[in-house]
Amino acid sequence: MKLIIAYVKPEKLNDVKQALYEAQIFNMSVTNIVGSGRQRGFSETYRGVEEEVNLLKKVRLEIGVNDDFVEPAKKAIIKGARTGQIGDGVLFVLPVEEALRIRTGEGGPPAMG
Amino acid sequence: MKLIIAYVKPEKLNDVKQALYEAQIFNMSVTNIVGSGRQRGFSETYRGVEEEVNLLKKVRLEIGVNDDFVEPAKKAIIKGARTGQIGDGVLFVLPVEEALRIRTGEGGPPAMG
Amino acid sequence: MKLIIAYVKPEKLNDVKQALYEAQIFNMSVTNIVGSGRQRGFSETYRGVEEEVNLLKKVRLEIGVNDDFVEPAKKAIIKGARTGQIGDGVLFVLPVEEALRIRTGEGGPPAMG
Amino acid sequence: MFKRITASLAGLLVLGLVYTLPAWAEEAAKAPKINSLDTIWVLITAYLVFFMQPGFAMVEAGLTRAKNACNILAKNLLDFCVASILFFLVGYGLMFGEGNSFIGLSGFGLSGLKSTNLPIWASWMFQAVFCGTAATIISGAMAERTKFTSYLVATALMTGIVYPIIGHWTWGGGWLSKMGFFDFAGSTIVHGTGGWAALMGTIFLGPRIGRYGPDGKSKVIAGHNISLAMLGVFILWFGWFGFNPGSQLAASGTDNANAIALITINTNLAAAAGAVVAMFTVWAMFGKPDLTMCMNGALAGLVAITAPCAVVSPGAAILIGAIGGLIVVLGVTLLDKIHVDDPVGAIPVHAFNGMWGTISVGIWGQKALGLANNGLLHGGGFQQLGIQILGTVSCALFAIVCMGIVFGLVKAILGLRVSKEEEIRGLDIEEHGMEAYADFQIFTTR
Amino acid sequence: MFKRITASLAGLLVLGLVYTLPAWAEEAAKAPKINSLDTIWVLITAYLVFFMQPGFAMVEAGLTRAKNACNILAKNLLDFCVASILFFLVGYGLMFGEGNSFIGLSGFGLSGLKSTNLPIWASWMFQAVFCGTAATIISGAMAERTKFTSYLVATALMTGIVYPIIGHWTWGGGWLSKMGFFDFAGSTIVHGTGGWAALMGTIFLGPRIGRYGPDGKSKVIAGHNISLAMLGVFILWFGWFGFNPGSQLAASGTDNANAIALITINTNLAAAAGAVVAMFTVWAMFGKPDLTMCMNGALAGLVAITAPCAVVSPGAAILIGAIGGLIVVLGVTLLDKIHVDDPVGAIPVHAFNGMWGTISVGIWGQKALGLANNGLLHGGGFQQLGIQILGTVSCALFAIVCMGIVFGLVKAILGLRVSKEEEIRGLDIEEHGMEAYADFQIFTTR
Amino acid sequence: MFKRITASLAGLLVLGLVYTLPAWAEEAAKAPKINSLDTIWVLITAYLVFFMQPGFAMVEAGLTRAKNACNILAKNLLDFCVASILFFLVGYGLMFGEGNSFIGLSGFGLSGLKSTNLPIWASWMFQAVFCGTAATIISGAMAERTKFTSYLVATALMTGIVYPIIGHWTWGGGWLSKMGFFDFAGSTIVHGTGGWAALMGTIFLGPRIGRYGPDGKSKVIAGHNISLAMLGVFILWFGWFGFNPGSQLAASGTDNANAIALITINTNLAAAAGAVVAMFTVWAMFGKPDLTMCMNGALAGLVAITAPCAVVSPGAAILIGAIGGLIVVLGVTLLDKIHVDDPVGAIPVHAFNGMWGTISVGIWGQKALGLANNGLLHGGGFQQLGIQILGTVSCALFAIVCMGIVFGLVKAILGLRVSKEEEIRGLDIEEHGMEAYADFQIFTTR
Ligand SMILES: Nc1ncnc2c1ncn2[C@@H]1O[C@H](COP(=O)(O)OP(=O)(O)O)[C@@H](O)[C@H]1O
Ligand SMILES: Nc1ncnc2c1ncn2[C@@H]1O[C@H](COP(=O)(O)OP(=O)(O)O)[C@@H](O)[C@H]1O
Ligand SMILES: Nc1ncnc2c1ncn2[C@@H]1O[C@H](COP(=O)(O)OP(=O)(O)O)[C@@H](O)[C@H]1O
Repeated sequence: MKLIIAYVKPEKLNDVKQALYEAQIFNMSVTNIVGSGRQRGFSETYRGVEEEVNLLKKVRLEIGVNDDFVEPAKKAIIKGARTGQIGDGVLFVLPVEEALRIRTGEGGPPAMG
Repeated sequence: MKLIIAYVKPEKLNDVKQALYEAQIFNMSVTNIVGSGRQRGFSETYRGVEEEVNLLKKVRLEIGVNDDFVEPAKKAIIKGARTGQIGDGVLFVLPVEEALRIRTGEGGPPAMG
Repeated sequence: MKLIIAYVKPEKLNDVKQALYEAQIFNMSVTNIVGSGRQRGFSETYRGVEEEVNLLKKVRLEIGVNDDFVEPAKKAIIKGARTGQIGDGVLFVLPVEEALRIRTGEGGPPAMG
Repeated sequence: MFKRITASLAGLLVLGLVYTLPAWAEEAAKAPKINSLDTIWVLITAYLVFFMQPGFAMVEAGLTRAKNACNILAKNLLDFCVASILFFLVGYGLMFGEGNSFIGLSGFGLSGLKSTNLPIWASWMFQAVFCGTAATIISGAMAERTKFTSYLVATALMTGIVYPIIGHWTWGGGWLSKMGFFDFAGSTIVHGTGGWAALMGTIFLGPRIGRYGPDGKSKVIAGHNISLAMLGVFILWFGWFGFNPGSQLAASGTDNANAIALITINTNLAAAAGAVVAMFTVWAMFGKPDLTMCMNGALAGLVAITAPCAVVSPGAAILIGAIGGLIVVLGVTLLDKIHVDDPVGAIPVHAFNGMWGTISVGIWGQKALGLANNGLLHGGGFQQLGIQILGTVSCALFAIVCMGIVFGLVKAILGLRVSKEEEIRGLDIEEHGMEAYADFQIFTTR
Repeated sequence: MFKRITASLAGLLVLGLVYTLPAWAEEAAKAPKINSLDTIWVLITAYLVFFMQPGFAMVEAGLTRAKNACNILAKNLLDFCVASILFFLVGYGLMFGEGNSFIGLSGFGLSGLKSTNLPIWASWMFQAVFCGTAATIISGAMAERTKFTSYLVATALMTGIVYPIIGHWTWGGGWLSKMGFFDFAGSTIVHGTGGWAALMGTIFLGPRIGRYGPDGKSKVIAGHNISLAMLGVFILWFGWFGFNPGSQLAASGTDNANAIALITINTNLAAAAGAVVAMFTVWAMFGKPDLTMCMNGALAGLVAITAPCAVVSPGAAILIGAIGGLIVVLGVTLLDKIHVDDPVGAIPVHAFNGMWGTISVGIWGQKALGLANNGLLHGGGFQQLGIQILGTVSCALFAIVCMGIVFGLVKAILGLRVSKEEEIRGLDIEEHGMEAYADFQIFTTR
Repeated sequence: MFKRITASLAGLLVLGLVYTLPAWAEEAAKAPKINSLDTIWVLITAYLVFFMQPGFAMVEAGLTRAKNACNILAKNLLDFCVASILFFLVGYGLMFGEGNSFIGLSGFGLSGLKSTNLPIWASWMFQAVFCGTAATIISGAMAERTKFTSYLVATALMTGIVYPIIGHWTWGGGWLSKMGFFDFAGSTIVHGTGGWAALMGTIFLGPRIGRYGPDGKSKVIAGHNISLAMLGVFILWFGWFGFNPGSQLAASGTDNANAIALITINTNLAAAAGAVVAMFTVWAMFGKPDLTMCMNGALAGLVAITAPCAVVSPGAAILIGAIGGLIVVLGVTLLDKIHVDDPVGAIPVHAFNGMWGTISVGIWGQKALGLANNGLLHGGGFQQLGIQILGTVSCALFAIVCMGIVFGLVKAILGLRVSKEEEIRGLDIEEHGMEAYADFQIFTTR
């Protein structure tokens, strides 16, 4: 059981979702975030004052998958999110010790069916 | 030391909080998320165009607990969040290698007092 | 490869960012959260009804770093976030099994350059 | 559902045509003593009163939750539209047509009604926006849990029948006017009727989920957009300069000029006093100057001065408004105690202060300003005061009974309240299939 | 870019001075039969029409995405400013100056124009806000993807040249007025012109990214602030009480008083009917009462009644508005089918209903109310109807052709549309370097 | 705190009563040459000026942060309420009562004041809303860090004493009017007073935390709701059609009709020019057309034309407004350089342009339009120009000194500024115990 965390461009969210669905992965959680990475920000001028905005809007996906789904998930995310331009983001795979479906209480792999 | 991540229905947040307090767990972090899982979404029609909304509003809890608190925490979350209907959500337990209280710098279990 | 999760006071975000930059750490993701911990909340009265607000606005940082960057990162966060007053927050270090830069597909440490 | 309504609507439109052609014919023909100055005064003030609609809409939307915003806005738009059409076809006739001292029975679709110093169309317009105001008051108190269709049906009955009858009693030359009951711009007739109807609706509905804990302790359900609510209050205040001064229904000549000027200053001072006193009251009672209570205070002052504005001095206006500000804060707290859940404070503002304002005529009213008898403090004794109390109480009772029946029937036939799930998810998605703030991240934990 | 514009602007200001000193001189001298009552009526209604600007701004901003809010607001502010100045220097002369039956050719900067029952300044003000309205209609349909400078240039050409010419044909004593074409307050002249220009702009632009899937299926791009949009609609309705009744351009005397009162009631009833019918239509077609469609319905009713408001009965007004409400819902669906992406429904509201309203004059218009001939249903046969159709079609064609050229040129020279990246990130950051809601967490996934 | 205030308030209300009964008595009795047309004109325009209150409220709230929205709204509501009551009890007497050429000393509570062509109540109402405007200007510049009670006390002193005295000098027949100083609708008297008071307040307060980095570099603190701010600007523009044309205080007769029409067109053109020039200026200086600067530009044009609107030609109005638009952008930048933190630009808009507008009377003013002497460009030489400069400078100095004392005292006794913690968390929670946008996820990292 793993937890995949991916940061992608907001406008790519739908493509990523699509790609994941095609890979038979339907369960995920999405958060609005701001992030800084290689991509440099943009500068706003407000009432004559200039400022460099270096935290850009991104979307964070969290996907808990059984070990055999890790590779397909990664592929799907890359397929959906990659533009080749700076700012595409990164993904992390974290170990999960236990998973539980609240409604049923069932645990372990099936939880993520 | 573990990090429990749970996704629950927004309207159940208060019950979960209550249940956690009763289990002597007072520290937590809560995030607004949208998620997709077993629960199917609803369809909006806006100006004659219909669309299936399949990312539903959920709440994400993050609770760092000492190992002996994991079971009570899980029980509390299930107690507070379960409605028995689809959409109740899931929880994950992740290993934490180190924990640190910023104010005091103290680490390890006590950090989560 | 580790993932550092830190919860800090919103108004300290800039200081933390500054401290991290000085430590040559430029990549991070930031989320708006509400949290409860040692710090007690405040009470609102709205139209004559009083209520205790115990989920306070905090900011959550997520930083994926190579193992040799963990210590500098922790130091930087503490340097930037500590006020010595209750509510300064906590940080967790989680193990990361794999990291991947979506744009290039390159994985492992370099991913976090 | 809508099928039936559409059908009836079609009929209604045809009628509209039938009715009004003759009506117009008569008009264009003769309209002797029409006064242009009076006409533009009444039309412009009618426009200002119309503008109170967005005022109510913004206050009600702002003081409720984001997930129900579209729904409350839709109610505010559609109830005015329905009221306009019904008041044209039926209401105006019941209110001002020839009839008995209880109800008017002619002039439907304005046919056969004569012009006065104003073209009949102008008189209708001014009365129509008043009717719309009475209707809109209800939506706020019943916000966040009422079925859209049920609400529309209830307001249709209220604006088509109940309000016109109450109006007829005083402004249509009915029994209250014969008694010398004085309600200049409608503290009782417009605001009271709306407010008491709102009370009945709220009782039939019950409180919103989560408003009162299992232990009965009240919980905060904060409004989602105080900026909009504040804007709404200012718009209402602005519109009230149409509501009260316009009710003089004339502007030409020294007396009318003096009257509308006095009414204007009284209206403004009462509102100001209401807001200030409400602020200090809530500050004293709960430790902080709650802005939403200050808003209610200004509105309370405005509602209170609506009946007496033409027959009291500015000093009295300050007092009447100030007491209104006190009443509204205590009223909100009282309703909360007895678990009547009125999200926007419509009942204390319109019902309680409508009554207070009407009664205050009997206290500070002045014969020299055109009242039948002097008020209590001007040595007129209790006569006018008695009439005022009788009048406002009878109107309140009639509104309570009629709307009780209306809401009872609607509840029985259509159901008044949305399901628990709809209420939790929000009426916007369930009833309208849309969200008010699609781009914003909203908390739905409440 | 702005350098060149600044330069021309400087020139323009000086001209402004030159032009108007003589102009004023003449004025102050003689202004015989000026009527004060008419003057304040026209000025106050002009103020109400001005207030329609924020109405449009709130509707257009509310029905589009948060990331483009500053941009659409800036367009609404600046197009009115540019229109005001150009209409003063050039437009008014082209529209009302001495000339031939196609165009006016004197009175630039108002120099040499005479006062009527109104001071020339008052006449200008009333016409200027109408011109501003025509301009502002476009921005909504072209929202979320149009370059700021290109938009300003296009509106400058439209308000400075195209609109005044069309206006001259009817209100300036041109060929259409000679034919007996009747467009009381501008269903065709103001709303039609704006609406058809909007259509051309939208076609030249193409739909927003993501509005239509690869499969051609339409996708929802929901507005970001329905509360603001609702406020905007109410403001527009309020402003329309200036737009239509003010167009009588007089208030003194029984006939004028009757007229403005009739116009007022017709305007209100048509709007109400439009909203109600639109609600039931969308309810029937798509299962839920979409609030944004109800809003469009009210506006449709208002646009439709703008031409006939003075010459039809209130019953007819209800029908005209009701049909308008139907047209707007069908229109929105139709445009969606043919992939014309009009985020706010400006084209169905202003173009389609502008045409419908103008034609309806030929159906329900009444000679007794001042129309040249009776309409079809009043036994006048097809004569007036024919003229109406001819007039509205010719104006539409002229607007389509001219604005087609304008947008074509602008596209060729400056480019009409922002880059894909700008559109995705939002025009606020790219074009104005700022965000509308800095403190709020916004979804940018759409 | 509030205990004491409540007490004094109680007294005040009783006084209100005492004062005005006689006052009214006199009135109702005789009011010879009252003119109805003038009365409705002044009342309606007074309503429009009142409506500027929400205009200011929306601009100030929109251009500051969400965490302080309730607080700024509360200040805008309450300062008007307090101003209304004090201006009734004290202010109007000091401004227009019999007295010396420095101050009026009778007519408190309006007792003993006579009607003119307007009922005394109408005159009061018109002046009261002007007083409210002057008060409200301050809150914007002092936003996001000023204690609520301290603010209320300061505005009470300003509206009760300082403003009426300055007003008396010119409009109350004081020494400046004797000198021939001309400030038609109050560029100096209303906007200057408010603007200079704002400057003092801002200086006494110091900048917001985080506005200037340790290195002294300015940081962006963006407004939280540009849509609301834009709405506010449009509302202000709309209200200005009451502010300037209403200041003619009459509408009957050809001359008045001409005057109010000329004032209207001048007001509109100056605002338009101000916005356009501000846009190009900021565009040239900082690379992008900052919408908030365009807004300030429109307001700058309006403030600038307020003094000369009745005595200059439309061409001159365009120039005056255009220069105003330039001044406001430079002014904002200048204040930023010297670290005077004015979140909404109130000082450049009202103080700088108030002065500019007053001076411009001496440049483009025309004797033929009723000015004492021709302005510089009309061959009148420097006389009027000199008087204008003297007048506006003396008023500015007086305002600066008085408000300096007021803010100094308030700071010493009550403290002007909230604590660092309150400021960081936001004034809404600390001062009012509530949030403006409970349902929205807000960034509090700034
Ligand atoms: N080490 C990291 N820890 C946390 N988030 C990161 C990290 N690296 C990148 N991100 C997230 O990914 C987003 C894109 O990263 P960026 O470096 O700009 O993309 P790219 O790698 O394609 O240049 C960042 O805005 C941030 O939100
Ligand atoms: N594998 C997963 N990874 C991440 N989030 C998940 C996962 N499964 C469920 N969730 C979260 O839990 C929420 C509820 O899941 P759902 O399957 O609808 O509940 P249930 O299991 O009761 O049917 C989802 O909306 C999503 O936010
Ligand atoms: N065990 C925990 N799990 C998750 N989040 C936590 C935990 N402890 C603290 N937090 C986060 O840190 C924030 C600050 O914690 P708090 O205890 O108030 O700080 P301090 O430790 O300085 O008193 C909390 O609001 C919460 O968001």
